[in-house]
Amino acid sequence: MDRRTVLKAGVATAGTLAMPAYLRAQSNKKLSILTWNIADQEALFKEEFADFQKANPGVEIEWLDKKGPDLPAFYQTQLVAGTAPDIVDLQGELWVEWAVGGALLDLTPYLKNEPDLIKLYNPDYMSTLAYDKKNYLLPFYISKTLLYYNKLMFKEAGLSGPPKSFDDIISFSQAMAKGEKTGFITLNFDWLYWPLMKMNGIELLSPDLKKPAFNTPEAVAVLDRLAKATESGAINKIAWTGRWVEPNGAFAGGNVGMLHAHSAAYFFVKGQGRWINQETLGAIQTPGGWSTPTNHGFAISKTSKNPDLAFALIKHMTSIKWATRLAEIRRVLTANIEADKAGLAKVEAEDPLAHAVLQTQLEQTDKLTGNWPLPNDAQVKDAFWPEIQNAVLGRKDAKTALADAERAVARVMRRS
Amino acid sequence: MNDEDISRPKWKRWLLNRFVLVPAALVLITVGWNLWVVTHDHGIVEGRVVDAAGAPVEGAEVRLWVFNFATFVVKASTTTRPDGSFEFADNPSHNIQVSAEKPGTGRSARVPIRLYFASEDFVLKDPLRLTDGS
Amino acid sequence: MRRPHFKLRKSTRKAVLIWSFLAPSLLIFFLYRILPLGWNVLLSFQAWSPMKPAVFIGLENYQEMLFEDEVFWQALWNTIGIIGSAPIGIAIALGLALLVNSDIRGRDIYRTLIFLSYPLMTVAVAIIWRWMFDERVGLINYVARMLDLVDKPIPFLNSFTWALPSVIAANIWQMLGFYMIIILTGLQNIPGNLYEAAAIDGANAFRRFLRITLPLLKPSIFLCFVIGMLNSVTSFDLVYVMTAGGPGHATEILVTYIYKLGFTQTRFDYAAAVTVVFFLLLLGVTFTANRLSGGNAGAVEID
Amino acid sequence: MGKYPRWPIHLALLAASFVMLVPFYWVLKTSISGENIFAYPPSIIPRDPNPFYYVDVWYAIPFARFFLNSVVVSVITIVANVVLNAMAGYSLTQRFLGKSAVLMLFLSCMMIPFQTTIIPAYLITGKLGLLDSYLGLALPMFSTIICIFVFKASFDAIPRSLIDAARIDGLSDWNIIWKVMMPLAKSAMATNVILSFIWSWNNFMWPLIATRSADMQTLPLGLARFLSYQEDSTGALYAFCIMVLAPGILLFLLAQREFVQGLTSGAAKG
Repeated sequence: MDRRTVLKAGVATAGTLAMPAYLRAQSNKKLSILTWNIADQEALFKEEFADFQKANPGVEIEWLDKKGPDLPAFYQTQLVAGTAPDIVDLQGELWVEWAVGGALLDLTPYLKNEPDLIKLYNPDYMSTLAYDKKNYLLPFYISKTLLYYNKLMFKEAGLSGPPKSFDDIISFSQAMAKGEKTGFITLNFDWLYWPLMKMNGIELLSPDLKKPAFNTPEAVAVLDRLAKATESGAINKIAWTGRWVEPNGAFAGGNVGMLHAHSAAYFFVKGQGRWINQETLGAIQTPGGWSTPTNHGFAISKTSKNPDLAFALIKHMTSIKWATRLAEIRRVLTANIEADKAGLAKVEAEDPLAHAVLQTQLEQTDKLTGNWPLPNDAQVKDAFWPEIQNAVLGRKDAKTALADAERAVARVMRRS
Repeated sequence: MNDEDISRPKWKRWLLNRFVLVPAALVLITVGWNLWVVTHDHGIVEGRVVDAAGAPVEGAEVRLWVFNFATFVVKASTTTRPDGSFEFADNPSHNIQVSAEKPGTGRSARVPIRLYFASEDFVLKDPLRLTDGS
Repeated sequence: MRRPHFKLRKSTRKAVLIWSFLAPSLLIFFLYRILPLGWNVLLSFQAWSPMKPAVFIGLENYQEMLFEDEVFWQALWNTIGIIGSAPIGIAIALGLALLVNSDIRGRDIYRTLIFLSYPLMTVAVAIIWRWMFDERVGLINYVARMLDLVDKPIPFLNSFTWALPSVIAANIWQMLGFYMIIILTGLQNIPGNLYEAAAIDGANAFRRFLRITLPLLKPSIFLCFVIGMLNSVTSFDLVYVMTAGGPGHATEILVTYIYKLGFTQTRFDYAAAVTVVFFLLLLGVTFTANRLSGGNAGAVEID
Repeated sequence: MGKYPRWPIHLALLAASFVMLVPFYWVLKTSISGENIFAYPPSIIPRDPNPFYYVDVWYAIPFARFFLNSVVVSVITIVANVVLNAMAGYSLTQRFLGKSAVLMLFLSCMMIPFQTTIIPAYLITGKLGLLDSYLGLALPMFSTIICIFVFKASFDAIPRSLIDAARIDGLSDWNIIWKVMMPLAKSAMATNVILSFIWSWNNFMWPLIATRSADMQTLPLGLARFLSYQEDSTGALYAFCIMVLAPGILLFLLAQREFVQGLTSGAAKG
């Protein structure tokens, strides 16, 4: 065979292989939706889409799902290429930067047109999805931190009830720690550990969100206590190093007294820990009642060719009917008031413990902390957190760590 | 590749070398396994329900739990025949549990069942035992 | 009269052929290496993000990187540390190669076993080693505690002291087989008569190794070093999965930092500046290594 | 070779092999253990071994589909690599103007880590209209510098006279390569096949960004998905590791002799 035929063959294969799936199915009435690591609900989504297509014939829906750490990378690349999905499921504070950057569509006008719509959703959670009075997301499913505790270990250590204050947390942990056993563990991503600071009256930033405000003697004291407790084994080191699986896994292992985590952790822990039942696991508000939400919401990309349709779809997916289904199947809360009522009712019948956990998510929703409407939240986080790690893991003393953190955060603030 | 290869006829050299034989073996295994699967995936789950004394229980409600995102949810339920036997015909999953309950007689523990492939036909060896009545 | 004319045409035909053979590869490299590099260089002098148009800001990014950004320096030192660890792996590999090269039974089996770790998917390798290093049920800690080497388990990947060495160990483990094969092949290319001659001159094994083996192995060792360095320095998957750069920035290397800057902090412009520096670093290291290994070494020989 | 005791060598090599193999065992053991894998102390021998984690993996993601994708992409990559690298390698054996420049270019290209070029690479692939397609996934790896040098080296090892003879017989360069040189560069080919297979099979970042639809995902993506997911803490993750690694290991074991020969002739010059 000579070069020419080879080239021909090459071109031919190229032709057949080249056409991307989503280009092949190009049509102006097409929606693409990118969800955040919830592939397990494929069946539900298919139903929802089918139902939506009944109401809007001729609409194609492309469903994409990426796992947590990869979603931002994927979405931004798509953004650069101008092929961003019409609808994207965003978590935590990630969306603020993109909203400010003009990647996301302001949904306020839509909500103005349909005044009843916003009444569907829990106002407190709704407020976490707004940036300077503009709504950019509709709540998909929600979750905030609470305190789980291992009643067996509490009994063993002769502790009567759950902790009522930061001091309790520390002293209880000390009481329970020995050998393999540690007293306390927390999730640390997305500011989930922040209630520990907040309950001691520590603020991250000045009220105008311009300057760091956390470098105070109180903060130093708190950080120092956390470091000492970690050193002594009262607080499990994994609290400061683990991501999701390690801390939850450790608590599920039955050797950790308290777990400070969001409600999503419950089912994982339950699945792992054979010891867990109503008598052995307690779930309460964190002392002080402060909690950090990790909410999921649907936003619409500015680049969307048919935003109205996109909005119709997210309205559809967060509607009472489908939010209820999600709440029942995935056993989460959706911030859709009616749906959560129904969901809780169903869960109460099947799994009272889960009900107790989810119930906490609807209480004290006015004391949400750890999410600041900052366009550069991620940069602040990356500047702040490593220094905290340095302190609690005993690499720097609390004072220096906070001073360094202050410098780093100030630098980020100056830049923006 | 080897020198002794050259002595053998060409077709043998092409067919009887590890680059052909190993993949061939793999293909065979795959085909065989799939044949086995398609002939055994009617999703039938059979078993019996007995009371504490070991006597078959009629009309007990048997639940089929199917794994769904970290928890098991009830997929189907049926009631036992006079001889205490029951049968599910539509198990879609590979990771299931069955439990039985009859008011007055008691309830059984949830028996976990792991299958080698989704909706594999399965017969429960020891019956579900209903205990602590009332 | 005609002949020079014909000659010329012949040589041009040859040139055309050569270049048309090179063209596809060159095109690929142009599209996926040169062009992106150019893009990075350009971007490094601008302020840009997927959401705001590019603005020329001169050297600001570089200033921040070099004078303000501690994390950059830490990532840089970690990267250099990993590069520095390559010789360790190579030394071990050299030892193994010498052993495997001896005329013992089952050498092929040993060779295969030792090489087995290289074809593995890095993501999987990272998962495997994360599991080996696990604080509670990792094999290493388990054995260490069985033998009472430690009183309490070492949180390898969660401690500032151990995290980087652990990652490096995993990396060496994966590269070892590859190093060994390269060196082995180098060894087998050393003409045996050299040794005989040396033996006759009464040089003992060690001297023979120093005088003959090492010098002649230079090219292979250089190749090991370059490929090994590139492999480990860009072993994004490994760090990303094993520690994600933590704790603190203890295992942050330039690649992971670049990735984070771009995709989690949306600072592609700044990331581009770091990329440029990274590229220059690699280039510098490679060509010094080339010099050290005697100019035209291995794959790099330029004639 | 002189007479010397063999057993120390065997001992050392056994130790080395052991170190290389233990991680495999540990993961394999975890992947077939029935027990809670976080139980301490971990058992050295798996308790009541069973294959159910593998079943879980199979149903947790569209494994067959991902597998197929990985295979297709790898095959495309391998073919392209062998052809392009052979061509490039051949022309590097010739003397021509600007050769050293080309060599320098290749070498400096090796120094550009792919992770840092994702966005432009993505845009370029988009311009070519190859996003979310097999070809688009394979394209960036169509030619690999190391393999070019392996080919170059093994071509250099071929006696000039042979080629001249062929040329006198009036074979075109194309035919010289395919009919005369390639058969002699079998082992270089094997090396090329294995290396390009390894690289494309293991590639993680690029498919992550360049694939859009779920049914274009490759195995590494499936594996990575496990990391941030429920299965993450069961043995399923490790079962998945084994399932993903098996093909590569098998291929290597099949072709390792040719592979090593390839590198031998390759490393002759580097």
